[in-house]
Amino acid sequence: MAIRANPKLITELEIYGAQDVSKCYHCGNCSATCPFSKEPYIFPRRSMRSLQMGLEAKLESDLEPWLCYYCGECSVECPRDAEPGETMMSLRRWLTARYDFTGISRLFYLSWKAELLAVIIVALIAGAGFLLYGFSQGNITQYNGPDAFLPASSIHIFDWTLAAVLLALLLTNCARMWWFTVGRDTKVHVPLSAYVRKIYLLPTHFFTQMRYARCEQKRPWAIHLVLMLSYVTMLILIMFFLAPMWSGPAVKWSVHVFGLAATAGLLVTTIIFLRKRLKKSEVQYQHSHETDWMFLVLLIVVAATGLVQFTLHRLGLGTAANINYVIHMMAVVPMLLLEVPFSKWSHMAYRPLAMYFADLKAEEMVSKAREAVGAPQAA
Amino acid sequence: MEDLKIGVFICNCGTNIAKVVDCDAIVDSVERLPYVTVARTYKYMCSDPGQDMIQADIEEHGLDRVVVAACSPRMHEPTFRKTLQKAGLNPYFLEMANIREQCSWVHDDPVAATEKAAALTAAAVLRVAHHEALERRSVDMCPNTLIMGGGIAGMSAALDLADAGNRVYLAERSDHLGGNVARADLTAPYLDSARDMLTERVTRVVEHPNIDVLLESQVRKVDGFVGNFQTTIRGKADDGAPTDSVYDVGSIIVCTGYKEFDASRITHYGYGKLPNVVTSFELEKMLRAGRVTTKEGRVPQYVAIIHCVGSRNLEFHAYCSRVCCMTALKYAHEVKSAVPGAYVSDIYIDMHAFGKGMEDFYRRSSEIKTLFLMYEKNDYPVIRKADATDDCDMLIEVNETLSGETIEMPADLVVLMVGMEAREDSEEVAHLVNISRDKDGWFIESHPKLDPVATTTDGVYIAGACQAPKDIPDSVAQARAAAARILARTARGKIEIDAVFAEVDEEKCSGCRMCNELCPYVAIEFDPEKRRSHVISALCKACGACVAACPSGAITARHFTDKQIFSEIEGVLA
Amino acid sequence: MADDKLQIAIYWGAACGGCDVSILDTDEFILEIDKAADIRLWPIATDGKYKDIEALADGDLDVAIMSGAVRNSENEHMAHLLRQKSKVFVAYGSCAYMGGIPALANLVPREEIIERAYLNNASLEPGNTTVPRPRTSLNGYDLKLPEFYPRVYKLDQVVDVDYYVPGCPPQPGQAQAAITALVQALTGQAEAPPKGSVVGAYERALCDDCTRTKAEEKKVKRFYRPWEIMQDPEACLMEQGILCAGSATRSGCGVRCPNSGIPCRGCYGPAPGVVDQGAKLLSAVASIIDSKKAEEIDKILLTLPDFTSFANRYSVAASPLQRSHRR
Amino acid sequence: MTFEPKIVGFLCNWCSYTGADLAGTSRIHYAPNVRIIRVMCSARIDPTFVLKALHDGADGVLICGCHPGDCHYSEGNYKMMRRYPLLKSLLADYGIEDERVRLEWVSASEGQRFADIVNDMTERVRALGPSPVKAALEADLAER
Repeated sequence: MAIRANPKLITELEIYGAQDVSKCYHCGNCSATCPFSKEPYIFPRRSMRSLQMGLEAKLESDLEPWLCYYCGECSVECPRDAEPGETMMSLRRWLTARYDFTGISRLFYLSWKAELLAVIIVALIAGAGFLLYGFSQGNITQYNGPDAFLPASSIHIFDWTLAAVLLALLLTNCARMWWFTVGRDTKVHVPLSAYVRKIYLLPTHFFTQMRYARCEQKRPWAIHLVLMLSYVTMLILIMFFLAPMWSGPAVKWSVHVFGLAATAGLLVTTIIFLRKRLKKSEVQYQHSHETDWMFLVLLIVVAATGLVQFTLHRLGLGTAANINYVIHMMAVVPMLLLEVPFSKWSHMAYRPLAMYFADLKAEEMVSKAREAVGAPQAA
Repeated sequence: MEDLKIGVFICNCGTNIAKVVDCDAIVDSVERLPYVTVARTYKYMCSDPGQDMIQADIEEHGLDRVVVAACSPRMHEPTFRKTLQKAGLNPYFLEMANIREQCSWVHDDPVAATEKAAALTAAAVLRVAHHEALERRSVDMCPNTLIMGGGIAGMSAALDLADAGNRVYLAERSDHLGGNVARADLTAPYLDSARDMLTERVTRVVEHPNIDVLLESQVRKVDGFVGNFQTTIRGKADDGAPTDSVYDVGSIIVCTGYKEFDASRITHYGYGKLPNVVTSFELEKMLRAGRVTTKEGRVPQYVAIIHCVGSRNLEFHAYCSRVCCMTALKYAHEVKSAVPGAYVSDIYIDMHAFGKGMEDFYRRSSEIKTLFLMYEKNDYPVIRKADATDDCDMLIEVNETLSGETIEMPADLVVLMVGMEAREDSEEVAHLVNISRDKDGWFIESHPKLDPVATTTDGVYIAGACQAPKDIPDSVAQARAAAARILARTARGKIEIDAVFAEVDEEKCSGCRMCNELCPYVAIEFDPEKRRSHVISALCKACGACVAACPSGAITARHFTDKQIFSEIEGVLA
Repeated sequence: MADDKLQIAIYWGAACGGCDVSILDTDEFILEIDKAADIRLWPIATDGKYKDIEALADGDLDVAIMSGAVRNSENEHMAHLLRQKSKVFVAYGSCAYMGGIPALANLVPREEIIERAYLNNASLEPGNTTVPRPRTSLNGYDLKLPEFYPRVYKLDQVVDVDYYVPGCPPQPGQAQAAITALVQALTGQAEAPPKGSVVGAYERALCDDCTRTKAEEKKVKRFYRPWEIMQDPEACLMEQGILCAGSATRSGCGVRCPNSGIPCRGCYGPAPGVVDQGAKLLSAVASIIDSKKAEEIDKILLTLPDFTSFANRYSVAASPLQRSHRR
Repeated sequence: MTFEPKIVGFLCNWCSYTGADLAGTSRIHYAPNVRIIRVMCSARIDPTFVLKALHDGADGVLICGCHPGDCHYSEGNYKMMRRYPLLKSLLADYGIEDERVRLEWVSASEGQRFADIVNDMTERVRALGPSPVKAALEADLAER
């Protein structure tokens, strides 16, 4: 059955960042260079091809874009400057939009103005909400205690509520991802037992990003890992240790040492990334999408206001701490609400999932191939 | 036979021959043959010292025949003929034994290779004893030239010849000059206007005092031989009646060009049935008019270009038509500028982007977002009408090689890159001027590498796409090369004719006329008075067809006589 | 026997007798021969025994004229004997010259010929299986027959021949001229032609003397046997698709056959200098086939049955292969 | 010792001889049994040459010309093509095995093809054994 080509897709992908994919003439240097390109996942050439021809259904079911960490080697080797690395990046953006059933993601990728507006609106609503809540039940000068402006217990409830919403959105999109890439694939059927047997891959990839470590350059992996671990640390602290973090003025080193380290990690890595993107020093930082900037800006604002808040709180400046806290939340809420399910942050979930799925599918394909040639099955 | 003195010179060719063939053993074996006076080996017989050695031996021993056992005669026969000439011997008293290409390079058993080399050398010795002294002759050269075909090649050759002061008769079948180039809009890769380029040529040709442009004219008859052709050209008189005129010329350049492949022969493409499947020339017409639309007058959203229509397949033509790939890229550019929002897909087998500026042109075509789809030879894409719900007029099914997927490509306008074909009358033309055609009908050049403008008929040259598919610069280059070849000959005023040709012994000829029709060069003339046939030596190319066919053995092939070949047979079997 | 008379013998080997008749056909010239010569042996016309010849001293005969090919041991014996006894030995007629019609049998093994002639023939009495054998013992008698050789030889494959007179038979006028020339040479009235010469014929092919018109275009899509087509009496037979050996045959016969609407059969042998008449005819016939497609050529050639018997009708023994080499 | 056939090859100058040269320059190895005689065109090959070669002791004769339609002299190869079936029928009547004489088209670019043909023909003729012609004719004249 012939697959319908859509010549227009390439134009759409331009907005996602794939500006140069039409230049590719399929010499295959990119796939040869890529350390991850290995049967049955040969990329980025094949993805470039599908994109050039606009084979939407095929692209939607591809895991390859998630297997790429954008070390940039392929783009360096490309004789036609077709930017395969950036194409894979753009495809990740496009896939993110595809996985998202709400259409919000697509809107953000296609229009930076829409994203900015959404961030501003959510920030303003969050700011207004927290101010309203604070003034209705607390004292602006009080940071801690019974009549605190924004008591930890309430924030905790808010956090958990927000987390639940986010999780629901993210899980729905992940389920869609599974459906697109594994579920509806009629050629490869992954048995349930394999999902269970290989489930360890999820946390492994998530916490170690060990595939990234296989790229020739180790520094990007290290920076990325620090950023990711800092973020996760911070998430755990907020979700489970919000109260001890809050209570002061004495520093609780058992908690705060993590908080400070994570904040430092976030600040340092985001600054590094911002610098790289500004200086366009390496190939992977030469083409920045608006969503990339938004992500970094929100992150740095969150980290910086978090640190300021900690300082103000320890110095006992309650009012300042509360005002800063509202500002902090005006960054946190849009970041969590918009970035995590709809934009760049979602790759935190998609990437380990993709690796997990890819592994499952590959195992199944190899076993099928062995069956076909009558070779003994691997133990 | 008189007492002959034959010298045999066996070349080691460095180690090329000597590492397999025992050259000294050949010396021993040929020394036993009659008339062999000297037999020697040397490291490189073709080198100056090698040739000097042969020359010295000829002079010292009074040799009257020379055998060189070395490489292929196709390689060094001219070299050693000169050596003989330098030593005052007739150059045709040489015979070569090919013991390199036919022995040392193809056999690994030294014993068998040596035995064979000795047999070939013995054959050469026996043969050379029957060689005769032959002399080349010289005849007058008429400086005029007939050019058949007024396309870009014909006009370019005409201008060079006319500028040098020679008269040119430029015969064009149609009523205008310009040929197929006149049908094109822009040219690849610089997107220059074909019209501008052509106008300059046509104006100069028409105004040139040394060029007679004969429009609506056809060459009817060519008699004579190099330097002395009489050509009959049928043109139109003032009242429109056909009229024959005779022109004396010394040289002829055939620039009859090509015709495009008939796209309706490939049923997969539906040309002639689907209204919006057009040929490249039909698109050129639209481009020249500045309006690219479908038959219904709509602006096409999707334009697909299919390469190799009639070229590079088993069914029609195995060869590549050379210009279509870059013309297709040109269309990608032209369509994009005529219809800015259009999506252009280019469905090709291989992208042949050789030559100056072409690879860059290919890159630029990618940059303007042309979608390149690759298909396998002989696996034709199939075009069908799209459904009413589709946003396009047609769908092209392609087994796309680079993705390995079978895809359906939307299209509103499909352009078929029709290949080049030899013209239907190429056989007639070939017959007229006595040149050969290959199996595809293209005229055959004298040597594919070293003599690509001359033909097997001396004085007849070929240029442009009548010889093989060719682009404009190559056609012009070939045309100007042909002009240069003619100028070099007319400058001398005389031409030499090879000494190897067939001869009729009129004492033996019975006038049966069996040979008359056999000659591809019409070199055999029958004298009805004497009732004898004879060979016009200037026309003869020495193929020997008539010699083998003469039932009464009255025709001799100079340098390939029965006796010479019989003795060669005896030699190889001795 | 007068001493001033030439001593001649005329003999036939494997022949039909036509050659002897051709000499008789010189009519009153026979009387001239008689005037000039004593005929010591001429089985067809005069008395004379082998032993008379055997009794002669070597070279006693001025001329021996032998027609016919060598098919058996008797033919060979007589060829040697006549050669030995004669000064000039003449091969007379196509069989002596080239093997002639008898040599067509060279394309068939001896056993097949015997089988066909004596065992498997419609005209045989049923049950008759008599086959000639070189020796037969019967009632105490030892009967001898000449040995039937496996193949036929032309004369000069067996003995040294001085002159050849071609023709099947040689045209009487030519025979007369040849004999006259020989007599004149032997009596010192003229210079003898060089040994090995073909005498009583011309130096060109038959077409030279043929009056039919020859066109430039000779292309045929099929061949015809003479009875298959209404002939144009003026035009070259080959152009009409009728196989005519004239272009590859020495002239001298007076174009008798083509003048009577019969294609030349090639009895005068190849043109001077030609090795094999058959090969030359092959080329000539191939030249006029009007096709460039192998299958069509094969189809056209179907109209040409038994080509070899046409090409080498008189010259199998003279061809390079001489006989069948089937194993 | 295996029988090594002697095969005479008549090759046209423009295609087949050049093709054989190409086999040489390409170092394509093949059987050493064919001895090549160059003629300008396959049309020059008088059937007498073939008969003469067989008479003189050749075990096989290979005739090579340009592919039909590719003749350097327009149509010389067709002339050979027309002679060939007649020659084959003549040879058959003389009892010469079919595989001893062969016509092949070899272009100037077909060095490999030439080598393959030589190898194939050598093997076929080897399988037939020596040609009886020369010995038989010598015996005919000697034995009586």
